[in-house]
Amino acid sequence: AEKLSDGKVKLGVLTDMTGYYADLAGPGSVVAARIAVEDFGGKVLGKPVELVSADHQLKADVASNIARKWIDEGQVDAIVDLVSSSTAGAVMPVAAEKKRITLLSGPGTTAFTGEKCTRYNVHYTYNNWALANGTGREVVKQGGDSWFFLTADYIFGKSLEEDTTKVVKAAGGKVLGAARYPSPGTTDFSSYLLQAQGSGAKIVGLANAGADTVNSIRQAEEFGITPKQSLAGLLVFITDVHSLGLEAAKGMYLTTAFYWDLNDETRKWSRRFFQKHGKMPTMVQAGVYSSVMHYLKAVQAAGTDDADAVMAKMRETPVSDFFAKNARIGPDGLLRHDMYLARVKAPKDSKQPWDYYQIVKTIPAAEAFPSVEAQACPLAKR
Amino acid sequence: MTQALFGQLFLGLINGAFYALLSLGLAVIFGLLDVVNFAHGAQYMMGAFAAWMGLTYLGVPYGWALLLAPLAVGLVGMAVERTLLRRLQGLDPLYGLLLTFGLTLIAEGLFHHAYGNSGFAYPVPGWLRGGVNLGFMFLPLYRAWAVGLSLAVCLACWFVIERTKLGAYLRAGTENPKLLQAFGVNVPLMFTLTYGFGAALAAFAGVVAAPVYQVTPLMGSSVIMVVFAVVVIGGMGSIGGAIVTGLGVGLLEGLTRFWYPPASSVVVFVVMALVLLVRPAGLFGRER
Amino acid sequence: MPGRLVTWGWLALLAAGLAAPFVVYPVFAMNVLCLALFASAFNLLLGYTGLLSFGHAAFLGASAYATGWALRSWGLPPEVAVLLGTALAAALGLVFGALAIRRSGIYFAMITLGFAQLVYFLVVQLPWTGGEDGLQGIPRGRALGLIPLDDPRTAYWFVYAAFLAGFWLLHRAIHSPFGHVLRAIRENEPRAVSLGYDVARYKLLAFVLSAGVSGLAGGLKAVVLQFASLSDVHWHRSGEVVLMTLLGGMGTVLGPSVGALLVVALENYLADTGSWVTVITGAVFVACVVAFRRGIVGEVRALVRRSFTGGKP
Amino acid sequence: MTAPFPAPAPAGEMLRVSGLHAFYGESHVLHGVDLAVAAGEVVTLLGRNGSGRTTTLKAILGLTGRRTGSVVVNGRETVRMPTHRIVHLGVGYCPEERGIFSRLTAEENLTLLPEVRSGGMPLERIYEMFPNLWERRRSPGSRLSGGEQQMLALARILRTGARLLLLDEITEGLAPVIVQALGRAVRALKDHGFTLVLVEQNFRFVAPLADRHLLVERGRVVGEVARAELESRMESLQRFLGV
Amino acid sequence: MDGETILETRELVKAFQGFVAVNGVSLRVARGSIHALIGPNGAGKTTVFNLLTRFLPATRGSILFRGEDITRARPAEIARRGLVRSFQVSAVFPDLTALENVRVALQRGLGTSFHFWRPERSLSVLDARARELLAAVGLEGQEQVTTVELPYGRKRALEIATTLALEPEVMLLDEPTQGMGHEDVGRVVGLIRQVAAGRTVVLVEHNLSVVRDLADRVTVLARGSVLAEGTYDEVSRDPAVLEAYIGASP
Ligand SMILES: Nc1ncnc2c1ncn2[C@@H]1O[C@H](COP(=O)(O)OP(=O)(O)OP(=O)(O)O)[C@@H](O)[C@H]1O
Ligand SMILES: Nc1ncnc2c1ncn2[C@@H]1O[C@H](COP(=O)(O)OP(=O)(O)OP(=O)(O)O)[C@@H](O)[C@H]1O
Ligand SMILES: [Mg+2]
Ligand SMILES: [Mg+2]
Repeated sequence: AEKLSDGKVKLGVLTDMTGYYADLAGPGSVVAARIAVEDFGGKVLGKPVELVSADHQLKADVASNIARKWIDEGQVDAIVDLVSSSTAGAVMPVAAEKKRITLLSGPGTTAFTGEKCTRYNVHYTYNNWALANGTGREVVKQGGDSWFFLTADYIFGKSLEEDTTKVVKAAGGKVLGAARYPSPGTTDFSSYLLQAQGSGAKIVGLANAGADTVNSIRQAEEFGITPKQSLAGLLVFITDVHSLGLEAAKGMYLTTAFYWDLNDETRKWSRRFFQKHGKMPTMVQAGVYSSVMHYLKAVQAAGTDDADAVMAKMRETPVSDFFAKNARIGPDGLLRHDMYLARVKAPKDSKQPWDYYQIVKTIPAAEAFPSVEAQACPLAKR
Repeated sequence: MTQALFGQLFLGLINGAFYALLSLGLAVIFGLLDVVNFAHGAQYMMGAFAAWMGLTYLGVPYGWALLLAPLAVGLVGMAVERTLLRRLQGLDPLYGLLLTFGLTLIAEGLFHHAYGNSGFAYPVPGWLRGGVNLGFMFLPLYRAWAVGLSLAVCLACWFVIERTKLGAYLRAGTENPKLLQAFGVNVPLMFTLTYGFGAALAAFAGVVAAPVYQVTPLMGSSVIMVVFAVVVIGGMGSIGGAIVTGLGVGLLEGLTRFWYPPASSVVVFVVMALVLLVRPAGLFGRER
Repeated sequence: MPGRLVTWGWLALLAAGLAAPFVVYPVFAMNVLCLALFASAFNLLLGYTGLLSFGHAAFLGASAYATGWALRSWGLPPEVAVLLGTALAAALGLVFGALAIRRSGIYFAMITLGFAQLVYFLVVQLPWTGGEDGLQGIPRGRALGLIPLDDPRTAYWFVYAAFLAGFWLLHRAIHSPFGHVLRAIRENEPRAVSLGYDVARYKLLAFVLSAGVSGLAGGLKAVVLQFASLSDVHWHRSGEVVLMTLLGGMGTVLGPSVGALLVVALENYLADTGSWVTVITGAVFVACVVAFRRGIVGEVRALVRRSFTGGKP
Repeated sequence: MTAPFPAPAPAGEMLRVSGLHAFYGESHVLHGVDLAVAAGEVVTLLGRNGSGRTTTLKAILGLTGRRTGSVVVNGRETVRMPTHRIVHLGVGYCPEERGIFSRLTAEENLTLLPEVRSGGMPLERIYEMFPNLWERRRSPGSRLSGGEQQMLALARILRTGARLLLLDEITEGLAPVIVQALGRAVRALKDHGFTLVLVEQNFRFVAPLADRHLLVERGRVVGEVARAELESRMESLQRFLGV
Repeated sequence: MDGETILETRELVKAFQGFVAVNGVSLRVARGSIHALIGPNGAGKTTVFNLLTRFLPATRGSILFRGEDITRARPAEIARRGLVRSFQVSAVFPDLTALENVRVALQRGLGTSFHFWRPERSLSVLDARARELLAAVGLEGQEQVTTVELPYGRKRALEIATTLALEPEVMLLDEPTQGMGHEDVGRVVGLIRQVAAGRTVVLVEHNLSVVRDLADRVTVLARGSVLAEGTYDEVSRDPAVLEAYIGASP
């Protein structure tokens, strides 16, 4: 009569606690997950919900080791966040093999719901396809029709570059080249920026994230690149804008799944988060909250923590909260929800702390994400 | 085309200036103490952090950091020499390498624990903001300053070591420390001071590097590997040799970045292999 | 020491190894075996030839990648894939060794470190290694084309068998005529030369052997963890193997394995504490170098010897 | 067979060594050396190759691996002192292998040594005494001829103001003319009241200079010949030296 | 002089960074003789040995062994041809037992030194010969002692046993009696005389009584050049030698 294996539901937040993405996910993701568990009441089906977290240090092998240990020894039922695509890519197959659920909020690689999809994975917050379409298309439309990429040389960066290249070409622009730098580990972007400058492209597309984005934007300014060429930050988080300052970031287009100042609901939740964490939530952190909530509800509804049953329930039920409205998880594992194209405000337009974005438009879910048919996921074919 | 070449060469020169400064400190320590100071990278990192912490917590400006950070790290270095390195005297020099390796892990781990990995930007001081257009590239003023300052310090060190009384002690000690002590020089103190000085030199490089690269706990270990290769190529023969090889390797990397960017991080090691084939003792080295 | 006691001791160890997966988490046990083999191979150089290689991760890592590739893309059976990785590591050892042997002491250490960095950057850059992502999703395959290794215990015994083979080879090499020459070289190189030994060629063979067995360890590791990653070629790994050897006792047969067990256990235990692992590893390193140069097995051996010879150090 | 020797008045005593043992690593080289030297005295250590004379000088300065016993310099016990402190009690050392620093010029070699006492010889006096060095002052140490190196090694300790000079084989490998010049220099030093301990192979060189000869064998002082007894004991002395 | 020349140097020169340690030394060592090399400290004796066995490359000049030019041969090869040296500071393998020390030298003859797959047992065929050699230098009963624990003089004896194991045609001994007590000196002198039967010995020695007892011929080096050559009696009367080395009687 055991409905819950080993008498509890255990969630693991596996994230980058100290590295380049610690700001945009990291401890904030843990806080978000904890709030979700609290909001749910701390218990599901009358049994306690436990939360563990660990630092994968952005290393794929560390991440897969921790996941293995969590599953084999720690009875973890679902692994949350998995910021950085290389760690997510390492953990997903391990989890799937052992029938555990992964809820991706941090990583962007489109292939996680494409050729790399698994039966037990939900890609929750955003993906590269959405970023490329949101930002890429808009920038080309504004006249930025020749591109050069500055790409973090790992699965996420390459996939973002690839997705954006398609969008730029489809919109009639051209891509003049790319400089790929080792990441994590690069802090001096000057030589890559010089390559970008030498290319003569109008737009330098930043296919990177977190601290890399911040550094490359700063150094582009230092080397006098920015006034002549424009930067397109393909994945920019509110924490990045915060550490860059509006002066450096102003005018930049970006695509996001979440902004704290969208409506009353988002403001209410974000203020709570701010009180606990001291920073406004990024879309990743908001996504972690929403995904944990959705998972726990599904366990409740299914009456078991069996992964197949829970996955079925999660797919069945639409997500409707401050993060997403009426959004559904496809057979490929992708949660399709509305995205927002935003523009960074100039300092003079910012009325209060963290008042950084002006929402240019809402991209409806169907436009924001690839259709199920367009995905190379074998699960979606049936 | 040539624009890009000059640009990359210039960036190479910046890196080269740091390599030169670091391999110089390494050579000084190795010469006198017979220790390959693996912790050199960590000391470089600590210099940068000291500057950043000074600015963030105490408001110490860049100019003072150039002075104070090396001093602080130098003192730590002296304490290390007094308490730990000294016990290894007379043993195989490999133990010195291993000890300093362990110290590197400790330092990196502590800073990583306290500050994470993503690093901090150290703002370019106001009076060095902006830049000049050289035609082939836009040169940030600070980077020009970094090259100039590093080279000036290298030359000053070279001058002190090759041309002054203090340097004479150092050179004599390198040759025969026992005998120098038999002439009444306090060689143990000299060892301590030299190690402290080497560490301070690394820290100085760290302060200069802080606004160029990010201030991160791992900033030292990536550069120290290249510096070791520089040392193998140059051969620890002379102070001048260390400086010249450091700059040369920086330029070479710049050149490679122009022709074939992916090879730029390996070229120094390839050159190392080639040099070993032709001159096992290195370009400026003496057979021991 | 009474020979029979030693034999029984070995048998007990053998049995303990066989039963290990029933007691501890098999992946942990396999990891220990791989690194123990790696450290033992390293010890052939440091402990028995007096050469400190600071770039041994290159051999471990290169073989891990090659094995992984052979398993994943060519679908070779695991034992063939592992042997392929071993061969690659040995070949790499031949090339690097031939160059590095030209210098000794501290320079040798720095040169090997340099070569390891070369390998590291190549792995970062080459298109098929997966860069930062590493080589993921390596299938374990079927040993000898028959036995599937998906079950952790089966996999463990496969690794255990390979470990024993590698360990036996090293043990044999140490006690072979060749091993005697190596010890002579370690203790007094000029004298060995004056006895007519072409020291460089012995060092080179030792280097190749050590690189090869390190490769074996790397290949096994790829099979065990289904993964080859940059950590395997990173210089931290090269330092870690020095630590294992030093901590366990260099120049002792069992020392490196004891060291590996302790270090892996320490890292496993502290894994969740993030950077404290590095700090503690560093502290252990410093303690070993400053106060404890004989290592655990070395100290025990000295203790036993002292009590057998009656107080004479 | 430790030979007794007359103990000079402690007031004027410059150096007293008693029961000195010294080791190089594991080999035990000095087996209890006893000797005393009065201020202003010139004493030689005679013995065959390998008898331990060089080691005695080194052990006085704490340059051997390990040493036990007692060494009193200028009234201060020094066995526990680090080498550089002993030197600052006023000791100058001219090592057997000369110890010229090859990367330093002649003049740098000369001026390298810190002053350990006031009253050192000024540079001009030294150049006056050794005109060759003046000519070669800019050459690196390694380029000097053997004789010039020897002069340099002696000259540089005169600058430091040391009053007790330990000179090891200063005539080694030198042409007779230079040996004669050195002889004059040593005599001048003696007249100036320096205390000298000489280790010499060249008996003809030291015979007229020394007040006393101490005989060293197997790491011990086994006998003594005062200048007055030299004639009468020549025979046995030669036998002792294996000539 | 009887016997043909087995070892010869022609105008050998060795310079260290401008300092000439060996300056035009021409030596001829007759087969079957004991040839002593003496001279003041730093005369270049050890350096000559280093040149002969190519531990150092000669700056100029040539070395002939049995009429063949070995100036460019590698050190190990020279040893294999039968020109073997001992060292000024004792050269043993400290952590090996006395038996193993000798066996390392014998082992080369088996031709299995690269065989890392062969068990240790394959070496035990050498034990008998090793014991014989140890006994010859008076080390019987000490076969299993770890060499560090031997007293200094015994180590020198062990070193000679090891050298003998190579059956060298020419043995180069650098100060074999250095650091020995009286009784050891006597024993080693006897030993050298014994092993010199049928082979050639070149000897550097400061102990003149040993030289007098052993040497058929003596070459005196001073400041890198040959100062005198002849029998012991001849050179010990040579005024130049008295002056430069022995120290003339007044
Ligand atoms: N560094 C050393 N290591 C080991 N033994 C040494 C060392 N230096 C000297 N000895 C030994 O110590 C003994 C005494 O040497 P020392 O140099 O004092 O002799 P000496 O009387 O000065 O003779 P000479 O200078 O004529 O050779 C000798 O047997 C020598 O071999
Ligand atoms: N590697 C070297 N570099 C520079 N000079 C050297 C080197 N080896 C020896 N010398 C010098 O060459 C000269 C001859 O040295 P060598 O050792 O041959 O003397 P030796 O005759 O054997 O003396 P001893 O009787 O003291 O052993 C010495 O002055 C020594 O300092
Ligand atoms: Mg002497
Ligand atoms: Mg000699």
